[in-house]
Amino acid sequence: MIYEVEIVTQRKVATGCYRLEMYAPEVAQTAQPGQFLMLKTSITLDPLLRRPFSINTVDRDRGLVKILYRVVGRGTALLAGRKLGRRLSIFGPLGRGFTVPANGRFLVVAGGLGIAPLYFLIQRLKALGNEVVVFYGAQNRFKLLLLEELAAMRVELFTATDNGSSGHKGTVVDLLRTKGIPPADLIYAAGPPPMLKALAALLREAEMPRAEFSLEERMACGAGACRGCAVKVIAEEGPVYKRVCADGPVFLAGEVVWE
Amino acid sequence: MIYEVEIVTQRKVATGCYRLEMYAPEVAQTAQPGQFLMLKTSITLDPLLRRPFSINTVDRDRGLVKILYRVVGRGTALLAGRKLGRRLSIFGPLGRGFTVPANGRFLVVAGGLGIAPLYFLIQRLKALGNEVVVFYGAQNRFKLLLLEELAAMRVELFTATDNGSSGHKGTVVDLLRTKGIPPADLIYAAGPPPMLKALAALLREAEMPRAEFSLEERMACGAGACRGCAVKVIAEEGPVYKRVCADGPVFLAGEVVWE
Amino acid sequence: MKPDLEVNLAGLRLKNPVLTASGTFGFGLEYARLVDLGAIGAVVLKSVTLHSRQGNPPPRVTETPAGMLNSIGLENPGAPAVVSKVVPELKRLGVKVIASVAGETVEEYGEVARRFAAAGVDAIEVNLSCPNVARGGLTFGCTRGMAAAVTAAVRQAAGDLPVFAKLGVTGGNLLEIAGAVAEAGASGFSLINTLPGLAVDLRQRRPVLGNVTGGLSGPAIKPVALWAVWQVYKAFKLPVIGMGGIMSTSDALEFFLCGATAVAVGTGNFVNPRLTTEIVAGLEKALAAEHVSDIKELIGAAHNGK
Amino acid sequence: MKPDLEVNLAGLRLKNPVLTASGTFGFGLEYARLVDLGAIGAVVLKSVTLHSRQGNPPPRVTETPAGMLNSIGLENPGAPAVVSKVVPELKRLGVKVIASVAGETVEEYGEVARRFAAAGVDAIEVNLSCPNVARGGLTFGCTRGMAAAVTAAVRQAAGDLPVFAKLGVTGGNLLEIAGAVAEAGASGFSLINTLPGLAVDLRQRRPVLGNVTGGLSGPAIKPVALWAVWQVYKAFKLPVIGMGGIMSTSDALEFFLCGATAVAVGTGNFVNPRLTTEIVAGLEKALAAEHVSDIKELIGAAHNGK
Ligand SMILES: Cc1cc2nc3c(=O)[nH]c(=O)nc-3n(C[C@H](O)[C@H](O)[C@H](O)COP(=O)(O)OP(=O)(O)OC[C@H]3O[C@@H](n4cnc5c(N)ncnc54)[C@H](O)[C@@H]3O)c2cc1C
Ligand SMILES: Cc1cc2nc3c(=O)[nH]c(=O)nc-3n(C[C@H](O)[C@H](O)[C@H](O)COP(=O)(O)OP(=O)(O)OC[C@H]3O[C@@H](n4cnc5c(N)ncnc54)[C@H](O)[C@@H]3O)c2cc1C
Ligand SMILES: Cc1cc2nc3c(=O)[nH]c(=O)nc-3n(C[C@H](O)[C@H](O)[C@H](O)COP(=O)(O)O)c2cc1C
Ligand SMILES: Cc1cc2nc3c(=O)[nH]c(=O)nc-3n(C[C@H](O)[C@H](O)[C@H](O)COP(=O)(O)O)c2cc1C
Ligand code: FES
Ligand code: FES
Repeated sequence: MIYEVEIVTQRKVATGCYRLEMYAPEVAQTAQPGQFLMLKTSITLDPLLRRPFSINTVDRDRGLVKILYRVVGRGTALLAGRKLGRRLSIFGPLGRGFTVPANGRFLVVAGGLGIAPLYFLIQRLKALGNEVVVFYGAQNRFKLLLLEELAAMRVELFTATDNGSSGHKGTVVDLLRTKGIPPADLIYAAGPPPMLKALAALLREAEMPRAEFSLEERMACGAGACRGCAVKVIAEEGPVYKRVCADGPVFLAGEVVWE
Repeated sequence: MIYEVEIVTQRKVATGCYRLEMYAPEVAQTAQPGQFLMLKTSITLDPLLRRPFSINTVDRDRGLVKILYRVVGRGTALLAGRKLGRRLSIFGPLGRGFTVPANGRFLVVAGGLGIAPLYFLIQRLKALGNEVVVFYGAQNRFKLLLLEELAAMRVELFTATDNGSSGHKGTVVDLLRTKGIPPADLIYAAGPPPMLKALAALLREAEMPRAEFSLEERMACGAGACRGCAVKVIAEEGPVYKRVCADGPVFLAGEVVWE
Repeated sequence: MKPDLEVNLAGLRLKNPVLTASGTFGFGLEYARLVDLGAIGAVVLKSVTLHSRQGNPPPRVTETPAGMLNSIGLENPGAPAVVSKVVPELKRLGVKVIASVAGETVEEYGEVARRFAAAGVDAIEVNLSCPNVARGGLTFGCTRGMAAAVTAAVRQAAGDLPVFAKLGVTGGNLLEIAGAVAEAGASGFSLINTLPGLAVDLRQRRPVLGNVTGGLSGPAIKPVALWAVWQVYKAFKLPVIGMGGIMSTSDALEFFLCGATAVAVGTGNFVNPRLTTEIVAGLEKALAAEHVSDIKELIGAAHNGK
Repeated sequence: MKPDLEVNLAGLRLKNPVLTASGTFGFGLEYARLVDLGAIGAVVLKSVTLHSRQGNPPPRVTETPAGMLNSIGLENPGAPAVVSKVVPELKRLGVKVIASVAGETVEEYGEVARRFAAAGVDAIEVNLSCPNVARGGLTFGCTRGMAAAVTAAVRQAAGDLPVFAKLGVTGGNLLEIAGAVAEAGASGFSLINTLPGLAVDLRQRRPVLGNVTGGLSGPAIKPVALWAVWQVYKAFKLPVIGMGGIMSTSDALEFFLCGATAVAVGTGNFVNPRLTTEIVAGLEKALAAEHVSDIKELIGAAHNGK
């Protein structure tokens, strides 16, 4: 679960966004869509804690694992400056990922970097021969990542951008509301909290079936021990705090208490 | 006094020892032998404080400044890993350096990395056409640095190593004691505290003339403000603490209270 | 020859002096797949109250320079659940268990300690940093009187078990409080709990943590922890479990030299879940390299002549 | 339009709210060649006692994770020298001067304050972290009684000048001590002084500092400092000078949001001697960017609704 791995490639995929590939055969072997890694971004005591990143895709045969990330603070800035061949300490795969049914029709809703875990999911769903519709929103067209890769997988793709530079002008939830939610056996989503909250509201209105959302919360251990990554969900006994890292990061949209 | 400079070259000169050259024309212009720089070794908050390094030599015409250092902890380790072309924040030149008389006969006693500031001094003394005798001790012959450069300056050089792999077997102070202290108008020394202490004792015994020693002490500000770098010296009013960074780092051997 | 790492913590014999710090290793079982629990000197459980507690609203953790803040808020399933589900499982795995007891009243502390003692744990740690509801949120560790009352109640409930009073360094005078709990029957001290702290979300112009304030841990506080261990070791004859910012074998050695009989790894577990067992191995290596045959030679060794 | 950075610190009007922290900027003159002293809100002098003091044996400073320890030991040339040589020179340069007074007895504090007041400084800061010789080294800031006595003595000696009580967070209860000094006449608070700490030299198996223990400062303690400012701002109506680990404009803003009316840069000066003036410029830029016309709008703003 804890490995010192080598950075194989690191590519800038948009302003401030990078895709980093590492050689981590054990992780590549066992990782499931929706799971994540805790990465150490520094060799000094500052930044101190590991940072969580979704597994963006794996190449089992070649033992490769990719993450897709945006520079938002010191840890990600240090990561972006890491040289190829340098060693990186990773901990994972962690968490409970998405359900991947053998067959069905699926809707995937991605907002911004939410595409990171969903891309891996889409790959798996398509590999099983399923029909996948993807709604994907971002600030502008330059921030819509992995479009070529998605096209190559022949998913049905609808995009939305805040400034209308690609697809619908507005949020991805607006787009869904406008176009109507396509029929699906299961809905998946990942993205910034306001988007997930709005999507959950829309799905509730539409009385749509099960939806699996990947959530984010600040983490310390990533292993279910510290109880730092609390999210409020409705359980049988009422609202309780669950751990994003160990009980999630994937939760049912309907069980999350949006605050 | 505070500059963001570029690393021009960085060479490993022995196991764990590096010579780093930076483009810092203002420093190159004004620096005097015995002065030092405070360098920031990290871009994060750990390590936090600047580290002091003697100015090893300057090239006024090309605006270059060199330091010679040994990796002993985290700061120096990070420095050794710095890539060429990277920016480095330096503060200096700081402190009061050695006296550089226009003419005379001089004895220079270096122990280990003590050669760093003394090399610059020897250059200046030789440039003025003076006669300079150098006694230089280190653990073993691989740790005797800048030997070729010293030879090129045609100084009279006597070496000592702990294991006898070059020159006298023993410390440089033993060597001086054995060979006898050559006649000199002024003696200079830099090196580890035990060596300086032993040398001071020898000079006292020998009733030798003025000697200038470069001292080291842990520093915070390097600018005379924090009073962190205290060294006890005998003043008219009795023993007082002086600041290595601002009152030194060069002190008269006779005034230092060796504890 | 392998150096001897065995220590005696007020009667509790440990095969090595490396523990987990309360709240940073869950109930141990969370790490069972990843860490050889049997190789750790003892597992100190997360603090437990009598009834289950939900804890504080998120965000509950945030990073600070060389440290972190947490405001978990004593989330735990309550003593009955831990006593029936966790303790037997740990014992089955051959793990030495130190229960950390918490409460809102003196009586609650005593009751929780009684249940853990009955369940057969190996020692009790008293988390004195809980707010006293009767005193409007002032923590029990803040005054001599409250600290002594809680310690005495736990001491009585714990039977023959060693009782370690866990102290912070704010709120009151460390040596005064330590003296009071020693008199009240503490077998030793756990030093230090987190420091109070706050982080600001500049963009939103409000505190980062849902609970506004939290506890500061990690390397940032190591100098304060070493100071506390030094002071308490010098003033009292009782054993100390030292903690605060231990990230390496060297850090652990610093605590022993200052007077700790054992050390606990807290925040370090988050960065490296195997840090405890790596420190055990690291101590063996470091002692062998320095020809120290017994870790006990190092305990308090930095006090020589001071 | 340029944002308004002027603040009123208990009657002391400053053109900007960025000060130097006592002991980290010498007597200002050490930095005169390097820093535009006139651009700093006010220079807080190194703590001064009545008679000159030699300070502690070296080593006096050492680095810790994201922080540093110092045990300078109040080395200073004594009040008469500072009053005659330093204060007039700073006034000549147009610098606002806050004198930091220290002493071993209540009377000494009063006498030092009297001399500085007579010399025409702009305000007095009372360094309550000095050991009380009459109480065997317990610092004056440890108990309500001693803290109040010192503050009252300085208050009386200072005439009309604002008096800021500088507190630490260990040794006693922060809010209790703050309440006591407020009652004794403090015009405001300086928060926080260093935390107690110790570092170990593993190789030599002894404390690094010649004085064994020292004071912890720098980014490591920032969360604790923000907590202290938050608590004291909430509990009292008096202005607070906030400090502890300020290394950037963002750090300074965090202190304003928690309730500081002014901030002081300490350890940060060592890393970047021009940090104070850079923060002044940085505040202007940040406020303009966020359309905040007056820094006073931000003071305590993070408390909204908490
Ligand atoms: C399960 C999980 C999966 C994630 N997957 C990805 C991913 O695939 N790609 C990606 O770019 N990012 C992902 N994130 C977010 C990523 O972890 C943060 O962006 C990263 O930790 C920021 O580190 P930093 O040091 O650069 O920023 P910091 O300096 O620590 O903080 C900068 C800002 O980032 C935000 N932030 C910090 N930590 C977190 C956190 N744990 N969760 C959410 N926001 C945070 C805060 O608002 C803060 O203001 C994921 C987070 C979680 C919990
Ligand atoms: C005026 C002056 C000039 C110097 N010139 C040189 C030079 O030209 N070349 C060179 O290699 N070194 C020089 N030094 C020593 C150099 O500053 C230290 O080696 C460096 O600061 C260590 O940083 P670090 O982070 O690697 O080690 P740290 O991790 O900080 O400490 C490692 C060990 O180094 C020692 N150390 C730390 N700081 C100092 C210090 N300020 N002075 C002495 N010992 C220290 C301590 O014993 C410590 O155990 C000089 C020091 C001074 C005061
Ligand atoms: C997330 C977290 C939770 C903690 N929970 C508890 C607790 O429940 N009881 C307790 O006594 N201490 C608790 N602590 C304090 C630690 O046990 C330890 O005293 C402190 O973190 C200092 O050690 P460290 O710097 O190695 O983390 C907690 C610390 C952290 C970081
Ligand atoms: C080297 C040094 C010397 C100090 N001397 C004093 C002093 O004489 N009087 C005082 O009140 N505080 C003194 N302090 C404490 C600082 O004024 C400040 O309160 C503390 O360092 C926290 O701020 P910082 O983290 O920005 O350094 C000193 C701090 C340092 C680092
Ligand atoms: S991050 Fe520790 S429990 Fe989730
Ligand atoms: S290092 Fe601050 S006075 Fe010398």
